[in-house]
Amino acid sequence: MSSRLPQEGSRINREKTIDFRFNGKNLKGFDGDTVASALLANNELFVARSFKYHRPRGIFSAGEEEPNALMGIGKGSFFEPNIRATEIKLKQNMNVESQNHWPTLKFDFLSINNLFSRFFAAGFYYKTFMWPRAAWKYLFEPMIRRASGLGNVPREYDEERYEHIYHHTDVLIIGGGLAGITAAKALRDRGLSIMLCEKDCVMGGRYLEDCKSGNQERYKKLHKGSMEILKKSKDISVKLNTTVTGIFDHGFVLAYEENQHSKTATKKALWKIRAKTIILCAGAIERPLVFPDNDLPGIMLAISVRDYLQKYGVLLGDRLVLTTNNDYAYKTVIELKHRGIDIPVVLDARASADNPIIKEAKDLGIRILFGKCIGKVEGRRKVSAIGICSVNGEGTIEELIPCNAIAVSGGWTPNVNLWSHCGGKLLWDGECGFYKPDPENTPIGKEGETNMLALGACAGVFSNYDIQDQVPRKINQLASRLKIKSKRYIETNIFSKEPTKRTIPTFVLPHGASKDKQNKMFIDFQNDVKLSDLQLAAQEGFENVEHAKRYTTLGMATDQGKTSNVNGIYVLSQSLGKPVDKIGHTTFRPPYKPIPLGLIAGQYAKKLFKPVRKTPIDKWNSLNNAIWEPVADWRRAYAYPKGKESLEETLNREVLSVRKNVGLLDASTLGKILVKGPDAGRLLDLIYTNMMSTLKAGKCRYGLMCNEAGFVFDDGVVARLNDQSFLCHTTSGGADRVYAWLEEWLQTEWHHLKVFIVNLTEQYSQIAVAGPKARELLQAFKSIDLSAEKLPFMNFIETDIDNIWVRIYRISFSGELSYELAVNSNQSEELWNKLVKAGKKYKVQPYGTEALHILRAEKGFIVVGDETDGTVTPHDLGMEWIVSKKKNDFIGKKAFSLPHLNSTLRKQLVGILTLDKDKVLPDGCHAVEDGKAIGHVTSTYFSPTLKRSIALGLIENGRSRKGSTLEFQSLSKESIFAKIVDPNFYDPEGAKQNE
Amino acid sequence: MFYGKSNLWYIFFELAKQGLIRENKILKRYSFSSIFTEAFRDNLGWEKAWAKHQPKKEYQIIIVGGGGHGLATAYYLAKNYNITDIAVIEKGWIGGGNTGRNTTIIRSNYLQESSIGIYEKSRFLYETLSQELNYNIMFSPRGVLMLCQTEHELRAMKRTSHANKINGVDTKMVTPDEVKEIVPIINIDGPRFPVLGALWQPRGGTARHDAVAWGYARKCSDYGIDIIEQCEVIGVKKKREKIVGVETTKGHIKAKKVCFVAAGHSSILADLAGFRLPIESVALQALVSEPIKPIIDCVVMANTVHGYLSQSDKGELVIGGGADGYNNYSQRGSFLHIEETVRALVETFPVISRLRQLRQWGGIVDMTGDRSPIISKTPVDGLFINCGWGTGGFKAIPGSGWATAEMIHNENPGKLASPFSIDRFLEGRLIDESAAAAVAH
Amino acid sequence: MTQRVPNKMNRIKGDTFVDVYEIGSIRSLNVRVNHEDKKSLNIIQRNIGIKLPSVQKTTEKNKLTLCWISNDEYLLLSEKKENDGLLNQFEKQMNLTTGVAENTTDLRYWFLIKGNRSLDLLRKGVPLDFGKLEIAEKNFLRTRLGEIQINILIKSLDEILISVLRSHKDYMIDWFEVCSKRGTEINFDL
Amino acid sequence: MLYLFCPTCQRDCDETELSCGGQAHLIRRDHASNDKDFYKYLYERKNDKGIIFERWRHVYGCGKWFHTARCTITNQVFGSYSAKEVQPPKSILANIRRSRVDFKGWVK
Repeated sequence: MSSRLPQEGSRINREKTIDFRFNGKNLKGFDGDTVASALLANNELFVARSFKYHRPRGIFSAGEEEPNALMGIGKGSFFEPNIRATEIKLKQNMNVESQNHWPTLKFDFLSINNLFSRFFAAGFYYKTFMWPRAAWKYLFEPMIRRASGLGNVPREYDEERYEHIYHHTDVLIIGGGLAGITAAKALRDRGLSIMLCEKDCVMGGRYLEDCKSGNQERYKKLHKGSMEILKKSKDISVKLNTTVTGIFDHGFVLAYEENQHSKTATKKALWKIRAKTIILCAGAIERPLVFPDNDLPGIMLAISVRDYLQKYGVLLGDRLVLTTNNDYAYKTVIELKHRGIDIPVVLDARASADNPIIKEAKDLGIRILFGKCIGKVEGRRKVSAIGICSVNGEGTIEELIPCNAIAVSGGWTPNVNLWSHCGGKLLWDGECGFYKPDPENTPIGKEGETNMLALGACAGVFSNYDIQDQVPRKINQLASRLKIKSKRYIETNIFSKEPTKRTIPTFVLPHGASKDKQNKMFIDFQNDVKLSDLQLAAQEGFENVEHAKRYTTLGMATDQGKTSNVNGIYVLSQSLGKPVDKIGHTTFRPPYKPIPLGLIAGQYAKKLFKPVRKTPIDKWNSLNNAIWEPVADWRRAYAYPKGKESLEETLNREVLSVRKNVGLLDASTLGKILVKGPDAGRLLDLIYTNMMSTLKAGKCRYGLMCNEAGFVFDDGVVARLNDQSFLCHTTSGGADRVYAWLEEWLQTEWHHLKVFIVNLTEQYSQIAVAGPKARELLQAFKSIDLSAEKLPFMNFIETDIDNIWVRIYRISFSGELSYELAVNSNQSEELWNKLVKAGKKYKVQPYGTEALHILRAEKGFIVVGDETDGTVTPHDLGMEWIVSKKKNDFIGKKAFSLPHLNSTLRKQLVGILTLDKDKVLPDGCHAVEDGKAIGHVTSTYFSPTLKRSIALGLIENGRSRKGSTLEFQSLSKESIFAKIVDPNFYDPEGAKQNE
Repeated sequence: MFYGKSNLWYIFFELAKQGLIRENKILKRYSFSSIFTEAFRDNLGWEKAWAKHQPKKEYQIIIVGGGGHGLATAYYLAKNYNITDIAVIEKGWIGGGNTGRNTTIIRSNYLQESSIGIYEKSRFLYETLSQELNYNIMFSPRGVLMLCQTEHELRAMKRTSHANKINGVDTKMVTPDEVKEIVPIINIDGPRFPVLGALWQPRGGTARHDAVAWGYARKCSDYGIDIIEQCEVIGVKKKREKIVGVETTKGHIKAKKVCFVAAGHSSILADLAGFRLPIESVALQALVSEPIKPIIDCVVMANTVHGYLSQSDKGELVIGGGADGYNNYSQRGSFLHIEETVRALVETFPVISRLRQLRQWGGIVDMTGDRSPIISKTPVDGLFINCGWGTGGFKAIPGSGWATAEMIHNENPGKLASPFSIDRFLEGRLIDESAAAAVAH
Repeated sequence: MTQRVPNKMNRIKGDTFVDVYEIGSIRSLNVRVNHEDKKSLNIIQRNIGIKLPSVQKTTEKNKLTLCWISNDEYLLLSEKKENDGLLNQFEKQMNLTTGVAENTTDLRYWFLIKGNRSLDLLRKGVPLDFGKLEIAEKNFLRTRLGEIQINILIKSLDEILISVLRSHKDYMIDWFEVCSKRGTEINFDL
Repeated sequence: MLYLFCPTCQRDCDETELSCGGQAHLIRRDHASNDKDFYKYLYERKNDKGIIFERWRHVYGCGKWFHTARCTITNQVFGSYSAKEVQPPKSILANIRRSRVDFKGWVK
């Protein structure tokens, strides 16, 4: 019967009661309570079901090491599964649900697993469910998936607000206990920026609650003094409710700030910290002992019993038994005895022990039995009685003691997770029975220097006196190593020297437990890993600790083995008959404590997910009903549907408007790279496959760019502005890539070339005006002479339209008479509107990227990315004319000579006309010749101009197959037959574009 | 009530313990009946899954690398060509490298014909592997969905679906609504990257990665193949460019044929043997969420935003993403890729935003120039190599083992392995799987 | 840098802990020159009359600011219409030498962040160590904010000018609205 | 997350500002070279487990390339040096030998 004391509880504010619901029941707690302490106050001991056998589970600890009390908290879009009840503060009208049971917590159908638990030993699922084969997919797996998985599933989108914050600090202190505070005080006023992260909502850690009732005042005074110092000093900044969850290379540290009561709107923030030196004061976690039936609700770690008593004024039970193998746990029973709680017996596993704290317990009249432990625990869903047996025996019960709570303490495990995340090694301390940081193999920083120092309990130093004595010394050594010259820090040690606490490393009691008892001795409470499971793993040859972990799923639950790893390693060493330090330990991995996936996404979700680049004409496009298409990071207008038009109707209208009248295309996303300098021509000759240095000023030339392996990766028109500078246009997706490509060659290979390049992609916007009436439209503005003589094809002039500076290129991607107008981006919307207004007379219409694709496909022009997929050479595309024979070197030239790039088997670009005019070949369909694929279609459209379907494709030695008919396999049954032709379907001589 | 002395259940339990149920001698067959028998004998009857050996002086074949590919190679050498004088030597613990670190996805919807050959052979072998190895590897053909989120990617996937149809891989294109039906929790409306369709392979899926390694090891040990752990190769013995044996931390072992199957560590072994490989070892990271009830029943891959996701049988979401950009053997990657992948998946599956990351880890993957593997002879006579699987090795374990065994036995690569020789780079005959999706017009 | 009157620009709405103003385009030239070629370096200094800035710093004279982008690239910003004549003249001069001065006014979009928590706002997306900046001279930093490139000109601790590519303008405004919301200040507990 | 020094900007840059360019000091083989050398230049890599020399570009910053010497086991960095260097300078090699006694020097 857990209950609330009338007074007591340093963390709770008794004036403010908080209502919350647990599994439909309306309960009350106080402000400052955690969900766990509030549940205990309302006598809710049995709160969960274990993962595999669905055994009843109770609250076992008071911190992040909690394996059992996982709850579903919140409602609707704020619902979160698998929350540790011991960590989350109570909030008004909070809805708490237990999980992993059906129909209810008390009557869980799947607890029958517990009855047949002998058939479900470790790894049983590897040995069965194999027959019949299909049964795994339709019967066994669905059944297993329903039974497994803990939390329920959030259904709605997440309203929570997450934030990422960068922070740089010289020193990061992890943990605000005695060691952390002393380290901070020792390091201040040395010109170092110091950050201290404490996972709790108050500083101080354990040492305030640990002191004897006598010297409470002195501890409080020391603590108040320290807090003043920290608040006053400018170079220390402290962050509460912030758990450091991961240590990465070069001092990169992740910390998770979760503060339900934070005044700011951000409740959850991920701190990305870069620290030169890290001081680990992460403390230690108490370890349970392994005895029969040790998983019943009502069994709790000794320190947590005391935590709930002193911090929340909550009693686990009024008849409590302690089983321990160390002195530290006696403080719990002494505190309880002071409050008049009945302690029937204390079972100490050691043969004998006599130091002040045990004497104090005896004086209070507590019966202490040495060399004894718990042989059996009675009670179905709650502890009702224990059976005492001797430590070395087989477990026969000597005496039955009725009680309703058991405090258990098997010693302390230093918190070495963060030490091990990034290279730190561990040493097995056989004398105390735990792993502690190895001073020789420390985590290293960028220059290989030791960048982490472990102090206090996480380094195996538990007594306050030793901490107060060692920390200043270690900090001074660190300061001298970091060559920080300043006064040595000394502080008077107010703690009394305690006798060295001998913890005899015992993990499993009774030692000679019979097989039946071993089947009920649990090591990992959440995954139901029993002592017998580990013995089975060792027996079946899974001797490596990593094998044993994976075979038995020990320490793979949401608490990642914080209370079970060391016990598991000891049992494995006993089963294999090897000393414990020969077994080693499994790898510690971030995060130290689970963090929400939404937090990892941070503020870069929803609206801010993946930036969208918008062209200067974006607003006009969205006003005119454009459908968007993501192209690299840009969004481009795919088509401009009108009214109820289907997509085909829109595309046909746009294509015909360009073929008959005139169309406008927003081509601003085209890459524009200025290449200037005396050696500009030489650089372009090395980059493009054709000669660029011979280009005359005022003229343009189409160029193809290959990589060193000889494959086409970009193309575009190069215009020569004057004798010193060229303007190279690239594909939208290729703009930044080509700019980086040129920078790489100039900086790392040809740094002797005198060339300067500037990425002007967004300085200019580019508008294509294409169609038979294009010239009339442009000349409507001003009497600029755009006749064929004045401005021949592939030339450009600079002029102005309604005094907007513009550079007009005669480039045609659509095959029509076409001009591309480059204009400064700030004036491009103004120019576009002028063109639209002036073009009304000529029935001008905007056309999108899909219409452009159809137009250029009709001309047989390639698009890098459709016709080429990174394995296509210029020869494959039938563009031998663009590969210069004269140049002795350019990128890709060597590759063209490789055997495979000249083999006859290569696929070549051809035009494909289906025999049935209206049948459009499906995207990417393959040509098949006696069962083998000999090529595929790269672009396939219905051409409104030619009133038939057209396609381009890459077919094995396609050019020599001109005129023949091939079979194309479509996804449906029947194949489509088509003739191989020359890829240029419309105006092959190019009369229109040269007009 | 069940533990009392006098009731019926206890009598039945005692009778069973007296060995009323027959015990069989040969390698204990794993089956429900054997579990039932052992349940009444406190499971003391199970033998070692694979025997522990110290290395003999000489073997006919040495496989260096005790991961999935190495063990599969040894298994198929024994099964297809009944050669059993083999040693599989592993520097750490078997299945401890990439086999124990991947996101367990199995699919064969590749573009190039040679890739389809080996990955479809693997998927086909996976279908019956549990029965063949008598070890439940939990092959779950739950379906793999490859999302198309740009027009360009949609065209590339359609091309792949056609290539699959011709080469006998059962895949089909599905519309956005069908995608929503298959994965109800998906957000297909973007707005940043609306889902335009997907390539659906119904017989792709997942398997339990550890079980694949242990299953193969158990059968190999049954055939009499020596599996030697904690035995690292520190030298290669050659006589006039012919391999004669390897120097290990457990002494010198002679062999007529040696095959390196060491993934990320292949370059180090090649260096010992005096030649270099066209691969770079980088860290590839993955993470799991806390276990929850079933929310997604198939594997979803989103290449445009670099993230893929499936749910393990225990209920954890298994999430993987892109590899690091720099050489790294530290089995730790940078948080940058975890962030990029999780951000993409939270955008694609908004409900997972409140689930918590339980654990992240990294493996060392060996990336080749064209992202396709290397199963090939080497400049050293009698020395073969199987590496270069990069981020896609798990799905190829059975097929790769089959092809490598064929190559070692015939001393020449067979139909499956021949496209993947090292000289393909020399001739420019790249098998490029990454190209189709890479270039945006 | 002239004291442009903030209220003329429209301020990004919302209850924010800093004031963010949209400035738009600023007349600017991208100058690239071979850093070993003394002749071109002198042309820059003579023509615009400003000493070249040191690494990641800016130098300033009568409404012209020269910002250091890399050892061979500078950004020349001009706030005043009157300087246009000088800029055009400088552009012609540079075209004759081995170097380039290209008008990039339309390339970028500028914002002004005012308020004593300006650096805190940037710390939500920029991985730089702002603690190490000597605030005496004006700093010009080119780095990453989230996934986009950003130029940061720190005029003083509570006045920071930042610019992004013009195509990222809307994204930047969204970012400001999300990250500068009042109540999301970065604070320490002690 | 690496934190590499950019020699041009003279500050440490977070890995997210950089992009890696692979093995350093490859010699470009043009059309006059034989197929084997071209293959070595384009595909064959040392891929050492230990000290490597690699190329980085400060993409989001000054845009300049630079080289670093780094250990691929512990990610310890021994220094950055300019992109123009054809082989690791003496100072970097000395710095490596100071903490790695068994370092065998740079191999082409």
